[in-house]
Amino acid sequence: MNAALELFIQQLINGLTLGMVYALIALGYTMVYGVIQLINFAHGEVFMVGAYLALTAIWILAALAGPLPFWVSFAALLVFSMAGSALLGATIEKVAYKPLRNSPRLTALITSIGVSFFLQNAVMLIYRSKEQSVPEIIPHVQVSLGRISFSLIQGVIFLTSIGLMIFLTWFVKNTKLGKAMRALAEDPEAACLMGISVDRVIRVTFILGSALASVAGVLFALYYGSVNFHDGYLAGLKAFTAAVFGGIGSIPGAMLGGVLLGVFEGLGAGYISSQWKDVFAFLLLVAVLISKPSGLLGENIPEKV
Amino acid sequence: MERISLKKSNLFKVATVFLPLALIPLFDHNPYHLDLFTTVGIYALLAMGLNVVVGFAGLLNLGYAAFFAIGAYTYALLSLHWHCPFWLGLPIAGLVSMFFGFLIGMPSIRVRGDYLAITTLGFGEIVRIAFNNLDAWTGGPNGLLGIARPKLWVPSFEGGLHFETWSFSVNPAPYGYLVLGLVAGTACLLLRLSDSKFGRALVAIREDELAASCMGIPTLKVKLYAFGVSSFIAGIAGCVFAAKQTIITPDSFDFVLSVLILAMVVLGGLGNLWGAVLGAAVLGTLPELLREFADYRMLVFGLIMILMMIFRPQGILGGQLIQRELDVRHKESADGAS
Amino acid sequence: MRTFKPRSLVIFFVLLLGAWTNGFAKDETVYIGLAAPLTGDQAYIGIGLLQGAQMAVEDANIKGPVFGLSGIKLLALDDQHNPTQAVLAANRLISDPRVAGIVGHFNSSCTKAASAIYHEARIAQITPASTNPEISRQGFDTFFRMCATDDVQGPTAAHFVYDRLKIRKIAVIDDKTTYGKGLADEFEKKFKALGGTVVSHDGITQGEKDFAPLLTKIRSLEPELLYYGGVYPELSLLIKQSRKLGLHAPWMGGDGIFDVTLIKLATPELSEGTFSTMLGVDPRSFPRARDFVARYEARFGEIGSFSAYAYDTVNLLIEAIRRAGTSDREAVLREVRNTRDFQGVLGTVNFDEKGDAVNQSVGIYKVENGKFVFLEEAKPEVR
Amino acid sequence: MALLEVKGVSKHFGGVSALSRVSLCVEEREIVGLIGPNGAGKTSFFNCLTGLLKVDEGKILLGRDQRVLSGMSSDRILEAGIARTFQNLRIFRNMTLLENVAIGFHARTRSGLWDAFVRSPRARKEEKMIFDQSRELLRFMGLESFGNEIAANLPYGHQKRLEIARALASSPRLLCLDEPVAGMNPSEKEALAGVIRKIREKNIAVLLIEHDMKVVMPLSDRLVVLDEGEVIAEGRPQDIKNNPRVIQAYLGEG
Repeated sequence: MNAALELFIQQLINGLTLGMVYALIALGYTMVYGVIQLINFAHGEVFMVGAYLALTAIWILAALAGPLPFWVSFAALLVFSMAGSALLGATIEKVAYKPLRNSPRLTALITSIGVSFFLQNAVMLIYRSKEQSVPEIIPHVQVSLGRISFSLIQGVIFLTSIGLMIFLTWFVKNTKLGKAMRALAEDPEAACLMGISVDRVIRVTFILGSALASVAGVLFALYYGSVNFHDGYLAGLKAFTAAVFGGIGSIPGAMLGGVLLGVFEGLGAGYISSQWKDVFAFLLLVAVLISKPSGLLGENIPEKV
Repeated sequence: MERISLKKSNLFKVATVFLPLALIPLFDHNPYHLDLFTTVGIYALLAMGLNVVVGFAGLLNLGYAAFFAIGAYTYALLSLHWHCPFWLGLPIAGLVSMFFGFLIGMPSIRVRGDYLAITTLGFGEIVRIAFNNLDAWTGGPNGLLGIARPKLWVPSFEGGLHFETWSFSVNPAPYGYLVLGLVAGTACLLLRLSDSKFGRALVAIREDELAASCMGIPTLKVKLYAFGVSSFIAGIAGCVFAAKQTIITPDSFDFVLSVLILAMVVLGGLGNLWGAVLGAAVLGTLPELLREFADYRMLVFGLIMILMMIFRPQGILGGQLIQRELDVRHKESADGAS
Repeated sequence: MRTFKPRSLVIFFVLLLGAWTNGFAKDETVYIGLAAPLTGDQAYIGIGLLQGAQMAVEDANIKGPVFGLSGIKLLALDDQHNPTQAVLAANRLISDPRVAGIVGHFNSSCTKAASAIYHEARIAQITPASTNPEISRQGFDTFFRMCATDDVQGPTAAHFVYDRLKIRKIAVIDDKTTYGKGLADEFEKKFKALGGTVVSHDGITQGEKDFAPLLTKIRSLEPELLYYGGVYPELSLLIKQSRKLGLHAPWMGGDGIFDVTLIKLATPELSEGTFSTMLGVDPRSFPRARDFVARYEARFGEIGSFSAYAYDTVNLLIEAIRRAGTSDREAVLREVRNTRDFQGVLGTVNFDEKGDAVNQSVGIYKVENGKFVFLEEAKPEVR
Repeated sequence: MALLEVKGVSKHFGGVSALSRVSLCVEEREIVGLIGPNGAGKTSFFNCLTGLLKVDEGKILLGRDQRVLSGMSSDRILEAGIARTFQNLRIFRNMTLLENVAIGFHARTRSGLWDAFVRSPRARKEEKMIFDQSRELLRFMGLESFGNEIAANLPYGHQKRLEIARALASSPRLLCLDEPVAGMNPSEKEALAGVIRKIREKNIAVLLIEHDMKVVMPLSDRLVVLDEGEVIAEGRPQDIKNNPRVIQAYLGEG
């Protein structure tokens, strides 16, 4: 394979890996926005907390159990981090958002910004702000074909993201709770009249969204090998861009939006210039929003007259 | 109270609020307090400007720091390359920022609700990164240095009337007066705007854009005007900021600043001009008041924003619109639930 | 207007009044103002600086009062590495009459923004770590600098790569900050002047994590060495990701990456062979510094890369205050200016007319099995 | 010459054709009733007429100079002289009644943004005129005592009247009322019918969508019957009452 093609494929893989992480966070955004139309700025922070929980789990594992096969410790990480983040998500919803259920959307948005500030600095104070290194749980095994390399951790990221997306699509379509979430997204008053406990469904949405974000956090920590309390900000912003780009409210949309944004950024950085990388991402977002506001897969809800 | 009488009192209200503030620089020469006073003044300008778009028209602009930056960089470049005096640079910075306000406003206002927030957020980031990367003009991350301070022509009478130039220096007192004047002037103009048919049109758009359009309001044009006025004010604030700091770097105009100004508008009371000013005062001084617990500052700042929204959503002063909206909602939920 | 519940407003005014009148009790102690990033993502550097400064003040108080009965105290303020906050902090420091001198700021953009204020207030300002050369070109007689400037550190590194390592083809990356970009530009300018070729010069955003696309592009250009202007968190990621992508050219950076955490983050195996220039000499390898490092680490744990610098800067200022015999700012300023051969833990310090440190030596280090090993000291050629 | 001429207007959403070749005209000072079973396309016709829906085929002409309205934006159509109310009541809930009505004057006043800032004499004069005439209109609709009340706090019947007052504020040549008396008790309906007659005396033509035959029959000079997007009958109320196609349309295939 000639060098140019190898380069392109490698850039594609780089973009896809990044895109998958964005997609996982975007799934959380889309679900929360779909159900209660709230731009949850704190979601990026929940992702960051997930990464830190994974780091804590690794320390605990190292202290308690001796060396374990990698997939056992990986599973333990996931469970620990998802549980922690789910609990955090539920607490945020109960403390900060539930009292604002029927106040104007802007006040809920300000609260989410407050929560994001709070979490960021809380983690900094607990874990001290130094960049923390994350020991490598998933062994660094690499498959390479010519100059193209594809590591095990990238494979794990792909599998986990696609798997979770399929699970979520199934969950929303066939389970009672999933249907209730979709009903709430369509018409909250009607859903309420049909006996759906709005608060419970919203709480579950937050729990699910936070758990997904924590999975992204775990994979992010393992892939890059270091965490910083500031990670949530930029990743959260990009993930939200992906969610809107794919069509906010639509689960496959979040996946597609995340992947495309990752690839677009990867190629942009690789071929044009990495310092303008973020500008490409935002220009893409603005272009989509203006030409097709409902995003690629979102449904356009015309205003009833 | 009768509608007509209220209008005459705009000038009166502005005077009663801002005149006593003019006394502060006279009694308190502590440069730190005056610098804080000026910084809060600049925040007040920004909060009032953003209030036009967010408070009146309900258009959520999350990229407001970009216009603040455009104003600052415009004056910096004017002053560095063409030695343009501050008093000429001020309106030009406002106009350039207004131009970009229209440019960015044009596509954004066609977009609905939350998407407008994201479009403006995107533009805000693009402008900041552009300033950081275009090293040739903006000095990139090093920013622009040595921006001229405002000068005044002070008439002096020894040996016949002639004017010497007296330049602002590091002492923040003159900036305090400059900012106070701008804030008072802007407050007066915005109060007049909100009493005019444009103020009402903006509020109608916020209430029900479709009905407003059927009632003869050219909604896109009016929203664009709101964007224009709002970014003009940010341009002015940016120009003053550049003249005070004499050095500007892109990292002073990031997303956190846009969010901070938005929080001021909402905390003070949406759609309420005085709320915006008070929000600026509260959130401007809070980080300084909390300076003692240095590490915990931003933590407490976030906590206050959360608690404020739960216990006082209509903001400290209670924006009329939000206040009415909340009363209506409580009444409805009371009827519904009973 | 609707009546609003006065309760929330009353609380706010009480707070405001508290700040307004926290009057300055008249006491003898002389204060040294310190400004650095104490919160936010660079808090770890700021706190390292603060702890170094605290030790200097404690040592001075043990030695005896500075003059008359007055002891020394530190007034540390946080500027969150943001120029607007830096100006606010600077104004606060000069507004306190007991502050005799300023040690600060850390980031070049903050030091630059605050330098005008200190100049106006005629108070001595000594920065332990801002390396951007433009600050001392403003012609402020109140500005002094303990560390080498980028226009010294950059070219020194370029000479080392070109002459000692005989490398001709390199790639340059910087983190688009005042420090990072300043250093990378100086390095590139000198390296090209020497006849070397720079295949690419790219910028990354601080706080970013994924550099795979950029590194893949650079890999295709096959540089023999990669120079990075910036701080160690990003470099640790760059090192790991470049090795994974099969890009094995060595990395080189400036004082911003000279931190043992870099090796911990990037893992010793991958960071093997990374070069770094460091301002002055490594505290560990300098006899006088060894006991300071021991005392510091006994008390605060791992030494920060700039703690020793803060320690020296504060000591220099304290000695100037002792010589001045008063806390009057103009007198202290005069004494700081005629500092001769100050014996700090990091070597002797003299200031030139612009306030920059004279013949600040630049040490060249290399990572060998998990540690920064001192290679040689490069005397910067007189510019 | 007809005040309003609608020629062969069609509108389809995907396969469904809401309106197919609808033609009708309204004369000066005439009250025309637009009736038909639910889903006949009455409100869609209103939305096409007032620019909320783009017309797929056909033209809408207004006045002697036959200005083409189809394709104009809804605010320009209002400026041309067609004002409307809505089937499900779209008043500005958090504004006072006076402010609601004042919005109607927006197109009729010339002062610009600059006038507002400078508070030019023109702006002051227009503001005074707006509020005087708004009070006048509120009195006309019997709401004068609620001037500074928040619109949301008003009972449903008053809100309906407010919407009409707001439409009248732009001194239209044609007023389109979308089920003005829906949800009202008989005495309120009777009172509103009286007001509509008085509106006609201010030589404003009225195009009226209404289901309540007891109201629309006596009120309308002429009736147009729509069914499944087509005009199936037109004429004076008494002819329409026993027109077989109309009865069949209402009673269903049977």
